[in-house]
Amino acid sequence: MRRITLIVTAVVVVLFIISWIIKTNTVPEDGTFRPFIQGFLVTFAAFLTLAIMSFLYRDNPFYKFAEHLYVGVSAAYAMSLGFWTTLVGNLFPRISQNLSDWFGVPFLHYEWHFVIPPILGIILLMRLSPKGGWISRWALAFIVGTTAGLNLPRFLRSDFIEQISSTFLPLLVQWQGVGPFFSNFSLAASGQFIAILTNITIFLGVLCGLIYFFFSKEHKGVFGTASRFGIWVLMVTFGASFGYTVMGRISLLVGRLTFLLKDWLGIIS
Amino acid sequence: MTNIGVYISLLLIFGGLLAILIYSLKGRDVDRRIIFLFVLFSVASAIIFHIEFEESATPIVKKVFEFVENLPPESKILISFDFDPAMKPEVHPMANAFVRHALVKGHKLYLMGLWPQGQALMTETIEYVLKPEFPNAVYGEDYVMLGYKAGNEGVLNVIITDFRKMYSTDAHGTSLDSIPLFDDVKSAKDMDLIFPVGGGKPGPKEWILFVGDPGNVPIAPGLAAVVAPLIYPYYPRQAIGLLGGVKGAAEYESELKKNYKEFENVETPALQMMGPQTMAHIVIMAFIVIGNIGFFRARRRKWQEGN
Amino acid sequence: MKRTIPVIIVSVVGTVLVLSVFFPPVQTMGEDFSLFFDIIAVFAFFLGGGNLVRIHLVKIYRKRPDWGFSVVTLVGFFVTLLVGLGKLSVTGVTASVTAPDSFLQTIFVNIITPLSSTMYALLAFYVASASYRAFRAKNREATILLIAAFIILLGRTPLGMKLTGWIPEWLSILQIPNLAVWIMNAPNLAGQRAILIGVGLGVVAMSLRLILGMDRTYLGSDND
Amino acid sequence: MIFGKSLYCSFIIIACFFTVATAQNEAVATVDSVGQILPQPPGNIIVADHKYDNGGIIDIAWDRSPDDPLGIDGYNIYRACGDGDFEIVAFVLPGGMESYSFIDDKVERGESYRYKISVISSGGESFSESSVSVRGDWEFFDLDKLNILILGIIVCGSVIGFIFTARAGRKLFIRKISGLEALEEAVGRATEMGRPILFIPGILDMDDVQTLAAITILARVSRIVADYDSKIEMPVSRSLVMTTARETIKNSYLAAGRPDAYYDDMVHYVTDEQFGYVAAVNGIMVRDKPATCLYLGAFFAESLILAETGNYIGAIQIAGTARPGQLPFFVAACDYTLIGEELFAASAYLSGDPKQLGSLKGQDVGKFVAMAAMIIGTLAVTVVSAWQFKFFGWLSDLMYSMFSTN
Repeated sequence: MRRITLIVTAVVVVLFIISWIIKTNTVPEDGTFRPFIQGFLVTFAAFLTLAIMSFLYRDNPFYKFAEHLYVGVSAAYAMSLGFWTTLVGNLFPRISQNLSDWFGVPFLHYEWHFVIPPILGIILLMRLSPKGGWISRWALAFIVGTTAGLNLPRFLRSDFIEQISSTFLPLLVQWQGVGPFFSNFSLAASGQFIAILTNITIFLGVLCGLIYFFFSKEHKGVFGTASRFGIWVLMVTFGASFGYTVMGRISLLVGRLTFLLKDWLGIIS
Repeated sequence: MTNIGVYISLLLIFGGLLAILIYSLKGRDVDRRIIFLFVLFSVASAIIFHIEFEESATPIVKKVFEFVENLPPESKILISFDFDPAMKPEVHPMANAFVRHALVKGHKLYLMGLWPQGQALMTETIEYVLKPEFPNAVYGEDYVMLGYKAGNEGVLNVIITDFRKMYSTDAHGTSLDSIPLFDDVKSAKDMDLIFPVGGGKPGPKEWILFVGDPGNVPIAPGLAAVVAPLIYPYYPRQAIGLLGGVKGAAEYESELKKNYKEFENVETPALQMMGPQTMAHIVIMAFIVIGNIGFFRARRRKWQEGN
Repeated sequence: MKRTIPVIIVSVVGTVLVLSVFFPPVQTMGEDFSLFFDIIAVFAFFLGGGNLVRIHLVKIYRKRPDWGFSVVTLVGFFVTLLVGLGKLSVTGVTASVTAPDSFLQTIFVNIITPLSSTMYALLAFYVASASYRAFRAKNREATILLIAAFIILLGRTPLGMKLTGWIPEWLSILQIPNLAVWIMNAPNLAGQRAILIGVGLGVVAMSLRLILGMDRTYLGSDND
Repeated sequence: MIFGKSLYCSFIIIACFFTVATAQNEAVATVDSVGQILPQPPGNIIVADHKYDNGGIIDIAWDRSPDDPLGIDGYNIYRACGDGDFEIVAFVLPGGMESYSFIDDKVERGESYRYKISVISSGGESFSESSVSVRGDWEFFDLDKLNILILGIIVCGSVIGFIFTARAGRKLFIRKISGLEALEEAVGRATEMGRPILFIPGILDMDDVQTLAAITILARVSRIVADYDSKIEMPVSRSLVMTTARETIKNSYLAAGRPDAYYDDMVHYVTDEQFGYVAAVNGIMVRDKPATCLYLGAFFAESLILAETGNYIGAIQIAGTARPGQLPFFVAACDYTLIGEELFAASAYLSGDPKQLGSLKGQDVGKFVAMAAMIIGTLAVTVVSAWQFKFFGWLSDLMYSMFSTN
């Protein structure tokens, strides 16, 4: 091991212990654990946070430690939850009185066809063996088939048909066909003009956006102009996404820093 | 004291930005790690010095709030925790605000989740918000924790016709038949409102596709900022309104505070985050401007050299 | 045998699920298939766990670089699995797997939460450095994008109101928060809807190809 | 005790008063043996089989009891199967409506049922007449979803139709995709500068459509590279992608008649770990300074980091992904971006695969239907909102019934 690595590790260990001691004496009592253990838990959480952040400087053993821990723990977490909620909750009450009693869930009634999913599940696990891999495709096929069968009608309904009728918007708002068009012209955000502008933008935006993604006709002439307008609308859309994504990422950082400053360092209350 | 701190850190931040501007005008490159430190400092100082702002709800958030206001008492509201800790700072405040609003209006709450991590966060909500703030709420009569189920869209496709087929018990192993809240509930269609809170897959989009549209149930999604713009096409017909990111959460929190005296002193994490959030937005916008100034200068120089 | 049966399974399951939407008599079967899917999804978690264990055991066994970290993964995995499957807590076995006093909840709060949320918090830093070094108004499209992003970023913070709050009511669309709301409600909605319709049709076509057995990429290559 | 009783009596007196005061020409209140006033029963009970279901649902509706506005406890719903006895199946709270409805979803298909509604108040319970007998039937087809089926058949039919047309050898037109021309230019520039081309196929495995599209485009890129005699470098994060990519590039070099110039190390596997992969690619970029970077495939958070480094080393960058969350970053940081479906269209165009071409064409039919419907529907709604012409009213109703599902 290089000397610098040793020194850094030693410093981290010392800081960890100091923090542990201080936290042990300052954490509020919550009844589940003794302060000694609670102090450790908070310090450990802070250590993991900083270990991941150290990747910003460069890839290093602390980051690798944290990342590897994450991979292992989260896989086991999902397995535990899946076991208790779905296998114990949905499968056992349908296939075995004994298993249901053992795990303390109310037994429903026998449904013979519910032996199929566990069989397919075990077939899926065959993928772990080098030779039985091919049979795991049966289970995979079930998953693929279910997803395809579930998605087809629902995407057709919600993302295609419903979207079309949602675009049927009156392009003339608050006008009864006679008299002056604008009762009170203004650029107020809640005014008539902006309402009309909104509907026209939506209508033309969707139309031209679709034209941009239309591949059966060359983008020339009117079609070309429309597709150019379409790409501008798409760019505004991406700009909005961009802004929101930045906002989201920052929120996560704020959340993490709040943990460090509040729960760990106790600088703010 | 705090004020001085605010001024000093503002001064440092703007001074730093100026320095970076000058640096890049000279055509030199600023190391990315300096930028990292800069972001860290500006966000941390805003957290420490508690820069807080007022919020007012935008129409799209207000629609959700008013929908809950206008529901008859004892309506059935389902909140789905479809997120993990990585999204928690943005969307957990929404889930908590929904819980507060629903209970203070006397509605019945059903909590479930499509993400395994959601169940642990559900527990946090119940322990830190529901139980301390609503000590009179009775489990099984006012709220119930159904917990997580594996299977993404598959779960939704079953609960749209039958809850009991998917959840034979709640998260504690109690049979649904012995829970009063389920006396007159058969499927998700019996809900008066569904709040899917999340931002990945499965999440609010799946709720609209698999429950909202086929079952004609009002959906009010609480979304992580990253996916919020993607859900706008469903508004207003397929989603009655939506909350996008920490800003949406902050608006909802402020609306709750404004309308209900009892929430004046509760924690409002989303509102508190808006200060640091604003600071970071300013810094990032400044970076884009500075970067582009450098870019256009360099391009012009190249041009001039070319001629 | 290796390729025909999977294709038949996909077709049958897919067809039943599509029909169950339109034909009430098939509905129960569709629900049962969804439940099957949910149960198999749990086995997929087990598969993930099994794969993880296998990969890291091989790494340790062959003394690959960084094999020591694989030990960390395995220890984390097995400890979590033990307390999770056992529903363990200080006081014994809990009723709910995520009961507030269970060890699994402790691991969740103190290990999973800091790790997964910090992973994503890193992106805030990268967004900042990319905005300084990469986001350029180099053509008309990128310029429009950046301007829209600017308005949204300003409008989503209280600063937007502070800067443009003085604009009178009859011009209030020019106030940045209002403008941001308008962008979200009009051009953003339109663009997203165009994308949504396109992607939706793509999903429909893809699902159809799978159900009809025209697309067999999920089977992978013939070698394994 | 006494206090409680007197309160009870006074309550009854008040209730009587109200009942008498508000009972207008309605049936005289019945008094039971104890002397309390029974509420008047609800009337007009309508029972019907639920439409388009599995047979397990019956709809019940009834008019409220005249006493409803005075405060009742609620309604009990009784059900009898066949000639059997009546049993309580549900309790409905009063809600101030003129009429109530209930959906009984716990009946057996094929059995006949009769229903009775009773109203409960402090005065007791009084029953309505028994309803007619109704059988829980299932319908073979859900007529409410007819429009989904028709539109589904149009879209799916045209996808299938075009796939068969393409298979039969008919040429299907696809417009020029400008990103593809940019590709050629970018490769040319790398050749001029004598620096390599970096190709990143995303971080997902071969089972993702985007990775497949990326490999199709790789075939094209590597062909140009082989023709121009420049260099390509391709670090990947999945071993299966590595195998496929090697094969693809090898074939391109063969087709260009320069199999000797190909070597396996053009494509090398780095690691499956997302951030580990990004760190390694970053290293390669800074070290080798590729003149052109191509990011095609499925990208997640790494899009940002890659594009930033590419910008830093001054490379021409072309990106393409269908992941909406990453598109904005690519558009802002790269010179050219294949947006969403353009990636698939490019792949279909280059490969000439009938399956891809047919799908693309079929989806175009769907888009055409959408555009036409939007124009007609918007026109109808606009005209109706201003002038209320009958024909347009009819037209807008038709459009809504066709394109709305609730």
